[in-house]
Amino acid sequence: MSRHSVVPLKLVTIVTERILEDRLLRTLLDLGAKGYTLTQATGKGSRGVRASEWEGPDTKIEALVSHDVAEKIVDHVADAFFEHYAVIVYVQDAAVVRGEKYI
Amino acid sequence: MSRHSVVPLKLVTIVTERILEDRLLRTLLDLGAKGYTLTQATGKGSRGVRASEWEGPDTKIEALVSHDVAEKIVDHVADAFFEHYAVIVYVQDAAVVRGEKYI
Amino acid sequence: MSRHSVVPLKLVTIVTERILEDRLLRTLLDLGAKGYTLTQATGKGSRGVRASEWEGPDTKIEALVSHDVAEKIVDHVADAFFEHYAVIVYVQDAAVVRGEKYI
Amino acid sequence: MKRIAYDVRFRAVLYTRYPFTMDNLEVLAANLLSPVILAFVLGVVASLVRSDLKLPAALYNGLSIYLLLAIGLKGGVELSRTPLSVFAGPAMLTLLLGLLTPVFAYNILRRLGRMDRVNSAAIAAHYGSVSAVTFIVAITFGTMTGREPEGFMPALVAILEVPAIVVALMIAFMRDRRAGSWQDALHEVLSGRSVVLLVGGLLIGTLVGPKGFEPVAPFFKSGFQGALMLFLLEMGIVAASRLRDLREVGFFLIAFGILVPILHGTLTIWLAQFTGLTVAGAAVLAAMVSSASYIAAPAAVRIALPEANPTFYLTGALGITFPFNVTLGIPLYYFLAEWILG
Amino acid sequence: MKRIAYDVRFRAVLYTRYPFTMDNLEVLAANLLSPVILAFVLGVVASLVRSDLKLPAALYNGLSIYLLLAIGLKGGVELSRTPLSVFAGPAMLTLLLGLLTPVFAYNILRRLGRMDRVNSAAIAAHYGSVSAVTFIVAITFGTMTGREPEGFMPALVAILEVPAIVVALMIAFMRDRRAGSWQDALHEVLSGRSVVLLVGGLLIGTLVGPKGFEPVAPFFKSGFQGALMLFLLEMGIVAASRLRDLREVGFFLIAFGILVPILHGTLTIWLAQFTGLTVAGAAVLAAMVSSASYIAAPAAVRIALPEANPTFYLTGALGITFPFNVTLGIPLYYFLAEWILG
Amino acid sequence: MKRIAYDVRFRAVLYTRYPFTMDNLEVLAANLLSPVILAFVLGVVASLVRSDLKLPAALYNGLSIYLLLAIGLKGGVELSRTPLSVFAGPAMLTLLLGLLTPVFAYNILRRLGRMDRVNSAAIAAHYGSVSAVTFIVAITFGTMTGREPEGFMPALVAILEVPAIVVALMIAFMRDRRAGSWQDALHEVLSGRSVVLLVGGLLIGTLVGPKGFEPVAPFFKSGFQGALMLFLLEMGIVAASRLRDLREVGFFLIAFGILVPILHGTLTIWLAQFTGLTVAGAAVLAAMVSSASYIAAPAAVRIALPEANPTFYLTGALGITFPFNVTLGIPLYYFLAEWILG
Ligand SMILES: Nc1ncnc2c1ncn2[C@@H]1O[C@H](COP(=O)(O)O)[C@@H](O)[C@H]1O
Ligand SMILES: Nc1ncnc2c1ncn2[C@@H]1O[C@H](COP(=O)(O)O)[C@@H](O)[C@H]1O
Ligand SMILES: Nc1ncnc2c1ncn2[C@@H]1O[C@H](COP(=O)(O)O)[C@@H](O)[C@H]1O
Ligand code: NA
Ligand code: NA
Ligand code: NA
Repeated sequence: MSRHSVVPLKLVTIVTERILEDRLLRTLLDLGAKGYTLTQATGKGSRGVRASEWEGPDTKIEALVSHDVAEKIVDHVADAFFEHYAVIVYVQDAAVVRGEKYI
Repeated sequence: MSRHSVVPLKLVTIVTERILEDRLLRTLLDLGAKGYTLTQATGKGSRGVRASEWEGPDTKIEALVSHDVAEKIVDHVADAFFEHYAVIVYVQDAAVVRGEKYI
Repeated sequence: MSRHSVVPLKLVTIVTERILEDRLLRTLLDLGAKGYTLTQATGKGSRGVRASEWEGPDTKIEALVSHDVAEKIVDHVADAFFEHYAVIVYVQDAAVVRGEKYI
Repeated sequence: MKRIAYDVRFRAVLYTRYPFTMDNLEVLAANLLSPVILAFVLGVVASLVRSDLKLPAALYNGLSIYLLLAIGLKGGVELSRTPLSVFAGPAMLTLLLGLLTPVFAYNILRRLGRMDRVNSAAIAAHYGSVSAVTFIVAITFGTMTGREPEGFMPALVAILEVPAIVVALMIAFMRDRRAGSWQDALHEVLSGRSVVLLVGGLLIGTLVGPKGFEPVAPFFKSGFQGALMLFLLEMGIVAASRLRDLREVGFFLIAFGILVPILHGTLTIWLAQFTGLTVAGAAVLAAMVSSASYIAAPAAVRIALPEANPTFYLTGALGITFPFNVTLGIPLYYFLAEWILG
Repeated sequence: MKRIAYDVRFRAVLYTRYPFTMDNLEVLAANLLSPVILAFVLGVVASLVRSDLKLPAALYNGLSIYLLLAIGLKGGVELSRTPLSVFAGPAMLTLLLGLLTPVFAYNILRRLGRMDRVNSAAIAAHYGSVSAVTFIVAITFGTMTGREPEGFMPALVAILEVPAIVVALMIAFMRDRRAGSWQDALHEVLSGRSVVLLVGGLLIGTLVGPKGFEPVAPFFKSGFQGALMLFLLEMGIVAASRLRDLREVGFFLIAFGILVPILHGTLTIWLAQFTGLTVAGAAVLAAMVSSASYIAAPAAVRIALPEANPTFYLTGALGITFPFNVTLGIPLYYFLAEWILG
Repeated sequence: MKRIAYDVRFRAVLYTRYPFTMDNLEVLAANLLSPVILAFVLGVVASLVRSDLKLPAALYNGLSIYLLLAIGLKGGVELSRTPLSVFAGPAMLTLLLGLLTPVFAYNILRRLGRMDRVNSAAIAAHYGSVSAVTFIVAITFGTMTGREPEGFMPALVAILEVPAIVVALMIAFMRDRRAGSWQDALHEVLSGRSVVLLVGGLLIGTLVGPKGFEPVAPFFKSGFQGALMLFLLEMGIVAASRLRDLREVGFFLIAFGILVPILHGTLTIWLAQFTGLTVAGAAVLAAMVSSASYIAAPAAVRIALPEANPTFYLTGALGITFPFNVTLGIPLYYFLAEWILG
């Protein structure tokens, strides 16, 4: 859509307990993400309290990745964390400028 | 797209004055949202100042909901807050893992 | 999708060093954006350190704009900042309520 | 210049009776050259040169909690040793002024300013209520010039804060059906952090008394002035950003933001003579009554009267009246109190 | 009422031997009417009236860093002048209790409470470890009533914090293969900020000694009580939000959260007589042992035992045991210590 | 070990004249064992064991505002009673060094280090400017060992901060057309919070003088060392994260980060003898001149010279020179000053 190369990628968003942050980020890079953006968040979901209330608020992790990596991340997070932790994962489309960097 | 069930949902985002936060969140749950994620934000729009400058920055509310609930939320926010408050609402598509939880 | 007018717009997201914030925001308005939303973020990308570590964390800028303005923003950011600064830009679709305000 | 503060304590008592002499100007200078006011000025300047200086929101918030709790506590401790007979008069005067001043302000805005009802009521709520920081600066100025006001003054802040907001909102709601919610607004102001901290601090201070207060006194007393200085630094930055809206609010509101405080202040001092308040007590009460709220009132008004324009009430309270009061207003009220009651 | 704290110092020593007299109730009132406890109550009330009062997370966090570092430093300074022979007994007793109390707690939960293994172990980790704030309130209460505990007590907090968590997790891991990660949890607790600040503070305090501590003493000493007051204000707000979960946790856990601390506290005091601890030292150690961790333990348990329900352990530690201890528990431990050791 | 600080005050004066004796090592130990330096070490250790300990950004930011304003204020108060004749010499020397040291640093980097122009200029801007925290630690070390430097030293920090950045950027801009913006960078450094707070504090302090400063003195004076300790805790955490980049920057930059400070420091002390500075004043000025900026300079350089690699200048300033100066450098400058000027 512009003079610059724009690549269609997937934006994977994970909102979860702060306590999982370090582990999740390491895994993300292992699975092929080239970077990520973190924001502090709070929220309400199906679970009640969590330890992270004391660890500070939730964390929101966003990573622009290829379709394949997105799939791997989704599968990993679902397998490793869905059962016991407060976590939500969703995937959106995004047109990324200079996107080849992130594949 | 993955081994896990992925459900197409709507991501409704509302950015508004902090002072409306409590009321909006209560309404969201009433209208059928199963959860939400909050982030602190600041911003600039068509209005000038607002009281929330003293109440801390704006708030950004994101909720993954079904198409129908999204519609209800949009209508409610537009009716109740558009006239007098600084508020912006938009809706995006999102593929949500284990998405049936949020319908 | 609702009783209220919903306009399809582009959501341009820029994540970059805090030190560029002022300049970027001024440019955004110059290029035709009618508003923006800011959130504090941190992250990891291809670059190592940055001065902004001392200027506080990164900044995430989101602007709902028309297709044309989105293109202009993307081009400007790519030209002015890609070479030397830590910056990522992507564009998504969004259905904006009362969206004619932002065109 | 730096020697001015030096013998102010002595001169203040002696000379304020002779207005417009060199010495009265020195008392004024003593206020303008206090660290607290200069920090405010530094904040304004920093904002004007577009500095990145800015107190983190969390710190600013934390300082406001500290300041409000501290004045509540100190007021409570004093209240615990004040006979009711001494406190009753000032308390009733304060309540009366909290009920009257919003009515005055509303009518001035409607009749002289030809402003619409909603905005008039919104502004009246602010000018009837009280700014805790103006109160603190007034206390500080008294202490600095050797005139200690009554210890129970913080209790009067708590009394003054709420009624005016209720009265002003009632005026607005009596006239039309409103978009905003009356109950939500009342809850907002009663459960707002400034009321909770002031009233909570007063209760705690009263319960623990001077002895019980001792272990926490260093924290709440010796750090107070310095914390106030940091707070005013940020207030300066915020007020300067309000100054940019001055054009928008128009000449009438600017005049209103200076003259109505003087009116309210003078009225207060005149009535104070029937309550047994000291000169300093009357001056501080005048500063309180003349001040405009910018924490409790905006939050309540935003909810109850959403169609009122925040630019008007915030710019008035914060961009005009607050700077006027802390620089010129407070010395003026002391001077008037000295003159009428001295 | 405000005169109660007045002569408590004198009476406390004299009268605690005669339980249930008017004077013992006054000692209790002295605790309940201290600014620090009243701040906690104010926080609870603010939360119940749905006030927007809330310490910014950054400030709360900063205060916890300040408090932990301060008690570490003061403990280290004292340790630097304590002969090993004096410290050895209390230190070994503390270690022993850190190993035993989680086993007690686990068995009570399993056998009497018929709770599943994972949740029993999770709760046991909390009740075996220690709450630094309860410790500080216990010290404060002693000082306030004229009974100074040993200066090296903070070193005991550091000793008590970790072992119970390890023991409780070991119990859980011995029985099944777990989802959580044992190593991650151990790293979490050892490198967690409370251990790093306490142990780091102790080391720094020991290294610099009383002389070296002097320049930073005003910051860490005279501000301490006031900072604690602000901290407890927020603790009250958080604890109140836990209270809402009381229905969910059931009657057994409520009883557990009150009786097990009394049990652990009494045991501590009884054993303390063999270690040379003073009355105040024994009472403070009892408060520590009876308290439940809500910073280090939840973090470790969340990682190692993710399937345990946080509602149980957080509500127990924070909604039941903490409020019980800081209001009634601590005076009780002082009374028991006076009775058994006095 | 803990007794070392004990009689340091006396010995420092007596023994520094005899280098490499046991007693000089004790003076060094007195620095290394001060709470402030140990807090830095604790931060480094916490980071190395991957602790979650971390000052909230808001608090860290708030502390930096507090520290900068405090040194500005104290400097201003002192300046208000310093005759110009006493201040002129040191002020001119400081300005001279601010203009010369970036030129030295640039040429060393270009000629000996064979570094490209942009990176050389970027690093030179940092090493020509000043680190306020190094300055404070140097003052503290002097006070601790009984050698009070001149009160007006903070005014010299303000003088030293800006010129070097301007000179270094000028060198870079004179040679090529640049991507960055010269005006934006100049505005950034002049309106940056460290300059605004230092200069603003100096002006306020000069205007209010010692009397006017009194009410805020407890806040800015007695809390200072403790606040510095918390700040250095976080500095340790940040510096440790820089250490991980040491491999990347190469051996030359490591040597540069230690030897150039020694060079600049020695030059300063040698020149100081012509200005009437005391031993302690010369040592503190040497610490300032030898230090590398990590707040004002990085912000300006990032804007003006975006193609310079931040890893080089941040790792140099923060990972090498800062730790070197606060541990070994400062005692060395005191020793040299004693030797040359004593
Ligand atoms: N429907 C939703 N929309 C947006 N965010 C949600 C939603 N449900 C849960 N979340 C977020 O995901 C976190 C964990 O959710 P849960 O696992 O359901 O407790 C919550 O704290 C929210 O921040
Ligand atoms: N075009 C836009 N893009 C993104 N956010 C916006 C835009 N316009 C307004 N906002 C956000 O919505 C809030 C309210 O906008 P308004 O009601 O136009 O004052 C602003 O403070 C911004 O955070
Ligand atoms: N793949 C990615 N996904 C999401 N955010 C990214 C990604 N890569 C970089 N970022 C963000 O963009 C910033 C600058 O990236 P870079 O220019 O690659 O250093 C980082 O600090 C991240 O916040
Ligand atoms: Na008023
Ligand atoms: Na315990
Ligand atoms: Na330098």
